[in-house]
Amino acid sequence: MERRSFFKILSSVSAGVAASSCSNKTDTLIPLLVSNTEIVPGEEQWHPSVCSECSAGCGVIVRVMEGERTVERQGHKFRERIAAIKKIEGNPLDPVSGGRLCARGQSAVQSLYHPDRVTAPMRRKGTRGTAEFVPVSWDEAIDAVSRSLNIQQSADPGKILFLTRPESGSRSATIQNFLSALNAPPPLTCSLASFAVERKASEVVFGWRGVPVYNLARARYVLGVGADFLGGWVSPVYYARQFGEFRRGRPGVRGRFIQAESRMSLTAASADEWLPLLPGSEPEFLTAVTRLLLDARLARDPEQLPPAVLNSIKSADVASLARICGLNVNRLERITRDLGESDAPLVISGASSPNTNSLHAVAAAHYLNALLGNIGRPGGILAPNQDLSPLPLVGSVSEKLKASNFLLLDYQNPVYSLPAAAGARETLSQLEMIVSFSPFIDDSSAYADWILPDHHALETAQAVVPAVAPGSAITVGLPFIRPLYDTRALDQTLVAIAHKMGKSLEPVTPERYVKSLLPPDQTWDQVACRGGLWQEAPKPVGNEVPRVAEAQAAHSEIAVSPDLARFPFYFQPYLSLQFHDGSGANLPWMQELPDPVSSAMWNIPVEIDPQSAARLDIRTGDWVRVQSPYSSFEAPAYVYPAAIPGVVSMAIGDGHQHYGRYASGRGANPIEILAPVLEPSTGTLALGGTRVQIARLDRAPAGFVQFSPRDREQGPWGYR
Amino acid sequence: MAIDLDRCTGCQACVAACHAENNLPLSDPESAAKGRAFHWIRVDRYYEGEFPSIRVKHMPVLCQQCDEAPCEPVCPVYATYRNDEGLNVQVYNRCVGTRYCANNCPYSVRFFNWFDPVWPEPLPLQHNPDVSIRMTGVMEKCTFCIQRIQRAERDAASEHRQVADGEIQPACVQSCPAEAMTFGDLNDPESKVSRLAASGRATRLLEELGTKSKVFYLERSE
Amino acid sequence: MLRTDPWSEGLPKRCARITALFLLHAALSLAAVNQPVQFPHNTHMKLGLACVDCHTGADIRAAAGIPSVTKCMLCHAKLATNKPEVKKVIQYAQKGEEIPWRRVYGFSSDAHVKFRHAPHFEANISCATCHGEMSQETVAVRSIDFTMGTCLTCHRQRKASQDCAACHY
Amino acid sequence: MYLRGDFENDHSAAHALRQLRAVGFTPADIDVFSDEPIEFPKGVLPRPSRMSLTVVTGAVSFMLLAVGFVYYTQHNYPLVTGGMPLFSFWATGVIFYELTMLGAILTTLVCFLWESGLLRRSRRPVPIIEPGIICIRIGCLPDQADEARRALERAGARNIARMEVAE
Amino acid sequence: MAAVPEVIPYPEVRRDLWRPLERTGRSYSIWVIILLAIALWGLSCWGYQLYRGIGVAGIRRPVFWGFYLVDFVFWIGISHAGTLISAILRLTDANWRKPVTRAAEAITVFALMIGGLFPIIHLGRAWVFYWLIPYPNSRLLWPNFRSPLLWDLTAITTYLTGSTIYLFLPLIPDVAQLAEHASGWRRALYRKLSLGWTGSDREWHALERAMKLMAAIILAVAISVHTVVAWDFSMAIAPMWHSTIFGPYFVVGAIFSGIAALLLVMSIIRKTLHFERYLTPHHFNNLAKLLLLMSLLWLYFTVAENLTVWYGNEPKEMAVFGDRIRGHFAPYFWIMVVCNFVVPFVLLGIRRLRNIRTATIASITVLVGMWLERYIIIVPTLSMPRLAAAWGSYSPSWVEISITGATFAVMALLYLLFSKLFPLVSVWEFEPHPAEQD
Repeated sequence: MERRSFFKILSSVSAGVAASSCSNKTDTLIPLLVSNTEIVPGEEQWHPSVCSECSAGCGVIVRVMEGERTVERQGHKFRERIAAIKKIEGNPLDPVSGGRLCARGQSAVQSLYHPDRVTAPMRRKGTRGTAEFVPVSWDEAIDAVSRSLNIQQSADPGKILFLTRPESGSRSATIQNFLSALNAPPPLTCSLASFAVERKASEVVFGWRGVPVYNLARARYVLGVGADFLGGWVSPVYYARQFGEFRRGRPGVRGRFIQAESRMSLTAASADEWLPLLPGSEPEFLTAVTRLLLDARLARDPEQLPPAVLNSIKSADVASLARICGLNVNRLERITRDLGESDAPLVISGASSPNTNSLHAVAAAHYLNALLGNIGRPGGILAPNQDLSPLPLVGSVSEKLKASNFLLLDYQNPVYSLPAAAGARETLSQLEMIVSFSPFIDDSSAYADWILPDHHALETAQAVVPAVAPGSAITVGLPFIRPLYDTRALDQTLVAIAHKMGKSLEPVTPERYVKSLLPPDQTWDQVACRGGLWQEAPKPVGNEVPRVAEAQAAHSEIAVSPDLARFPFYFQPYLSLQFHDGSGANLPWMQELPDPVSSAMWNIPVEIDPQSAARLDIRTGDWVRVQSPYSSFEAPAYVYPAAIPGVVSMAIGDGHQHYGRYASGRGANPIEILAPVLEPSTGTLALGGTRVQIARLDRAPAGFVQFSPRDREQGPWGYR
Repeated sequence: MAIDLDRCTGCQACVAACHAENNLPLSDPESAAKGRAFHWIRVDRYYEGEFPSIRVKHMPVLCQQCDEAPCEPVCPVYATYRNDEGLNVQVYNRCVGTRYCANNCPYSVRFFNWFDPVWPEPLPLQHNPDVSIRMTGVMEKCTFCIQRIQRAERDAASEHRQVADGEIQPACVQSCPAEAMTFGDLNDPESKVSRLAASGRATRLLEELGTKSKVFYLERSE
Repeated sequence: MLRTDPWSEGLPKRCARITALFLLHAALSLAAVNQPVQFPHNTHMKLGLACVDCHTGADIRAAAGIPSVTKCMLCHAKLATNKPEVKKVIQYAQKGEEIPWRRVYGFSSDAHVKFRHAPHFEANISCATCHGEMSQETVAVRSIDFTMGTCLTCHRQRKASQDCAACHY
Repeated sequence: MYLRGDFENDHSAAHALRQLRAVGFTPADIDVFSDEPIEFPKGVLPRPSRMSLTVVTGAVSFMLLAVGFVYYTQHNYPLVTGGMPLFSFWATGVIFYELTMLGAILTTLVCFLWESGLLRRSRRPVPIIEPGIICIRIGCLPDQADEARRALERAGARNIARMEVAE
Repeated sequence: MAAVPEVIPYPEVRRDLWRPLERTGRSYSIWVIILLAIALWGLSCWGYQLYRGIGVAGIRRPVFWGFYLVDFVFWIGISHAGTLISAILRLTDANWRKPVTRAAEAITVFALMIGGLFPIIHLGRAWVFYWLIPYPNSRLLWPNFRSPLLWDLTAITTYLTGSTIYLFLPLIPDVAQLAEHASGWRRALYRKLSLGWTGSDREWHALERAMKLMAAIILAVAISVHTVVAWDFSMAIAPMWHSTIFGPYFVVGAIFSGIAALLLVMSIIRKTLHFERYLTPHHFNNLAKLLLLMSLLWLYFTVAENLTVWYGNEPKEMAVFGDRIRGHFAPYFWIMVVCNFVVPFVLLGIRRLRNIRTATIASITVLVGMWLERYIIIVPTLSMPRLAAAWGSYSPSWVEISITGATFAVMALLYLLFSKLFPLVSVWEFEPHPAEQD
């Protein structure tokens, strides 16, 4: 069903719902004074907005009803009735979410009402990193920040570094305008969820900007390689919806799905067959499959490929490639045959944990798709939602950090998302000035001199371009509740700073952002009421397949710590659905959501295969030390029956020093011990590729909680 | 309700949706370690076979709303019973907390309030006013989002019409990205859920116990 | 988090709550005296006003609602402005504040009751059934004690649902 | 008036009782007091009892009451049970059984109190007896007293005395 | 077999048996104070639990029932000591019972009081326990008579009523005698309790008849009570609970633990109150033989229960079975077997070893074993429900342990107080009957 009814009760575009100002002592009940003009007790309103928990940009609708909060006014505690957000659901009109929403998106309401939000602008009190701040007034904060920014700008604007989220939309447009007004370099991102490799590959191979769209729903045989698209990859809600369609959405047709991945991810778990690839062997695997496809004469359009690529594939030796992947050639042959013979084959490839050769892998998958003739076709790869404004760049953040003087942090946490070896902590404590816009004091904001807290996404106006959408899409969210605290939207803050510095800066409002793209038959009000501007994908054009270009040959060397004897395990941190790049860790719902793999709650374990665990005398719940050549951490172990022997994985999320009461000091940060090695073409941190050693600690097996400790359906006493 | 295990990806969107809708108490590491975390719907995961031919089975389990529910007759005070619509109702204010029902639930989907739940300010702003905040000492469980059912029925009644198939969606069903869950009236043979339940793929969890549960699992067959 | 202050909950609180229930009747009639404005219901009803004119939610919504001070000012901007009680209302309106009325009716949270006015209104149950004959009273006092017996008796008589889940969920 | 005769063992007491019965005293006139229960041969001092029958009656009536009560309560608030029977005989069988037994127990207690005479506080005099002594008390009209006294003597009573009604 | 007991003159019997009532030693006061302290500690633990919520106990999902229910079943089991044994012996006219019955019946009443408390202690909202009682209320809501918990309630109520009466009736003559000899408040108390007992033959007749009837009734009730307690479990469809054998199994276990408790109490009484002449090796010998018999019966039922499960090989039951026999609960299980079977069998089965001391040792191990048996029955099943994903573990909290410990103290305390008020061996029944000695 569609939530048609929400049209009736949509917010008017401009008016937020005002909060009532009735007041009384806490100990007496307050009558429901708010009436027709305001929020009605027991009555719900639904307002469209956009989810900002990840860059997928799902359109959401938000349920608003009356709520009660305690405020202090003139020394007295009052209970105040305000319009409060009760629930977030997907916007049924939005082509990305289609009315659905992932666990993380639904928890956004907890970050809004998080008890540890920054409630007012703050100035650093203690030394950097201690997270001691004193609240100040906005005027004071903006004065001070703009003064020192002015000094920096006139000295060397190139040393201003703005770190922001890897998303494009009105907000990032404002940031870019701000930086260009300052003659500062464009913003960077250090998020682990930037998917720069996928973007780069599609740019190199197809000349597209953005992550290509896989039309899973209409494919019949899908080979996934390295992309955990049902888990923490690009747009989980969109692909989960597509997956449902793919499986059982078409009468009589059930899509068949093979996943080749170095970890049994959520995606691999949903596959009909999982090919356990050795980490970093995705290019080899794809080359082997391509070669077999060519050999079986199942390639539909070999001429598509650049000759150099074709030649290199033809010269590949399947047997040795298969050995590198750790797979059986017969199995590869069978899968290749099925893939080639299918009506609508599709290869979905990505780098859930990027390796140094990931670009090569994704490009190889694009070539394979080209051979299968599904570029731009239904059930194939579709052109991406073209980025309407440039995304923040990715690349060697740690070096740029070192080279800069003035750092502005917009929900970015370099201390957390860079390896310890990259020295972010040291750099941050030496920087001249750090300003954070984050509404939470996270590991990096703890180093900030000033915190100018941003509104929560649900309190602010923004237009977001979803990372993946069929056709062109902009999702719009407008505020409909009063900000809970004395916070300010980032664009207002930036404009205020710019004005103080004597620069003219106009914020890019969602209205401005959308208006230039409005088709003649739609108005801004319509867009605002619907929650976005969505247009059908341009029809795939017959034979006009995009140019397939040759990717630079990327090297296949993945082991960056070659001391195999000392560091026998391959370590691969991954983006989980709950914590994503680690930013979900402060939400109690996410912490208590059992991990899909280990069922762990409140503490992320290290996944280790049963064989190695037996060898090292490790049992589930034991604490282990994971040691890389650079650093080490301690975490509980989970003996994962589906882990590839010798491959140790861990979800990113825990290990924050500062991130609110639910995340601070909890668990370990797997990124910390990584080698500071980047994927060469994009500068993305290579999550995979670090080797580690593991040892059991003689600590009491406490602190590891599983919701369902048992992972086999049968008891251990099956038969006698 | 019908749950298509072939569509289910185990993403647990349903779990979060349930928490948001039904004011489930927050756990903390200590209480979670004591087995006192609340998940009215949970995604059971089982591994089958050994590496490399290992498979994962994800199975959302919520109150099965049995027609012949083992939890009902054992309650000494009628705090749980089956109403006319076939829902297993838990009446919080009648419950005295014997926890017998929870022992007798073969699906282990009943949860007990060991303490009064506490949320730090301002998290209570998120509470759904349509759903009670349960106090200490009472049992609770999935209600199939009875507040949504009642709302839809009231809306339909005031508009003098029948509730349409698919109009009522519990929070978990509403949130499921893969649309693995279908909710509807099993008494209506034309409803989508009835058709799914009648399809060959449908089984019920622990059917051998004869609980006549009303959640049908569509097998993940090829 | 869940680790609560042990002294803030528990039996004494509950005992207090039960005691409070017993004292509710008396306390609430006292509350009437404590209302910030001595609103005379009878005077207004004599003027021909109906309940739902001010309590606008009673017929269509869950909550009957208490009118905002702006609603009072619709009339009292001009009418009877010299009366002392009306002056109070005007003062509130001028300050832009709502009148902090004290609650007269309601259920304790332990009762887990989800009461909606609208279905009762649709069933042609007069307001006086539960709220007393307000045309005879001035300041609202709790004239009828709501126990489950009260609700059930009426539900039985009118053959309304006796399903627990009709009200408790 | 009442007479008492003390005996040292139950043989002589039984003898005395036979003598008394022979001269026309009925068991209702006679009471035997002792520190411990004494068994007399059959027919010496018959004490007919309807205790067993009463207890059975009490038990049955309690069961009926229980059935009625359960039936009444379950129909008194006809809870919505979605098709389950409101009143289930077998499932409540244990209740009936227990209440039947409770009935039996209570009737036994009542019967005991009744038959033992503890409920009917009489104003008859109670002899104070030494340990091991069996005392026979005869309620008789003044003109029968001599006959009774003789009967007691014949049986070898250690001590025969007249007892006064306590005020 | 036993030698003909000496015939003790009646005044001496009275003096001996009444002595504890008259003289209070120092150790008695010390014990009362210690036990009272433990009991008060338990009470304050319960208060704390009411105050904070039942969560202070260690119970958790899926083990929703823990120590409290174990204690409940255990104490109800102990309560069978008395009544059942004395009823059986009374019905079979076993004369050696006479010095034993009072002690046994007192155990019954106190153990029942304690056992009956546990379902209330374990309630999530103990302050509304009266909702289980059918009383007319404004809502006209009645309890659900189909629930085994309500069966429990009626059964325990009946049993408590019955066993109190059963204890009280034969106490009347003793009390009447005491009333003559006591003074002060004791006299008033005994007067009241004696109901005006005169010692007439009508009273004796009525008493004897009533006792015969009561013995029969109480026997039926006692068996039903523990059957119903067993049905609390076997009515549930949890693996290894849903068993037809549970009724008799629990009854046997109850009698077993009851005899053990009786033996223990008797040997303590014998030692501390110097009742050597009244509680003779003869009594201990007989009871020990009974204990041995029950041990064998218990073994039979245990084997029957487990063998069928093992042979049936139903996976959900095998999980519980395996964990009991070989897994996490195996230590408890095997300790239980040793305590309940091996020790009594060796100590009591070998005639040369059978004496008061060994009988006492065996009864202690049996009590431990039977407590473990209840634990083994309740906890493994709950921690391994049908869906493996919900499996969990259980460990008691200090609150549960405190309350459990306190109930033992309460039992001892009640017994101490009882021994101060009433003779622990029935005086009128103990009169020497040389003709009837066996």
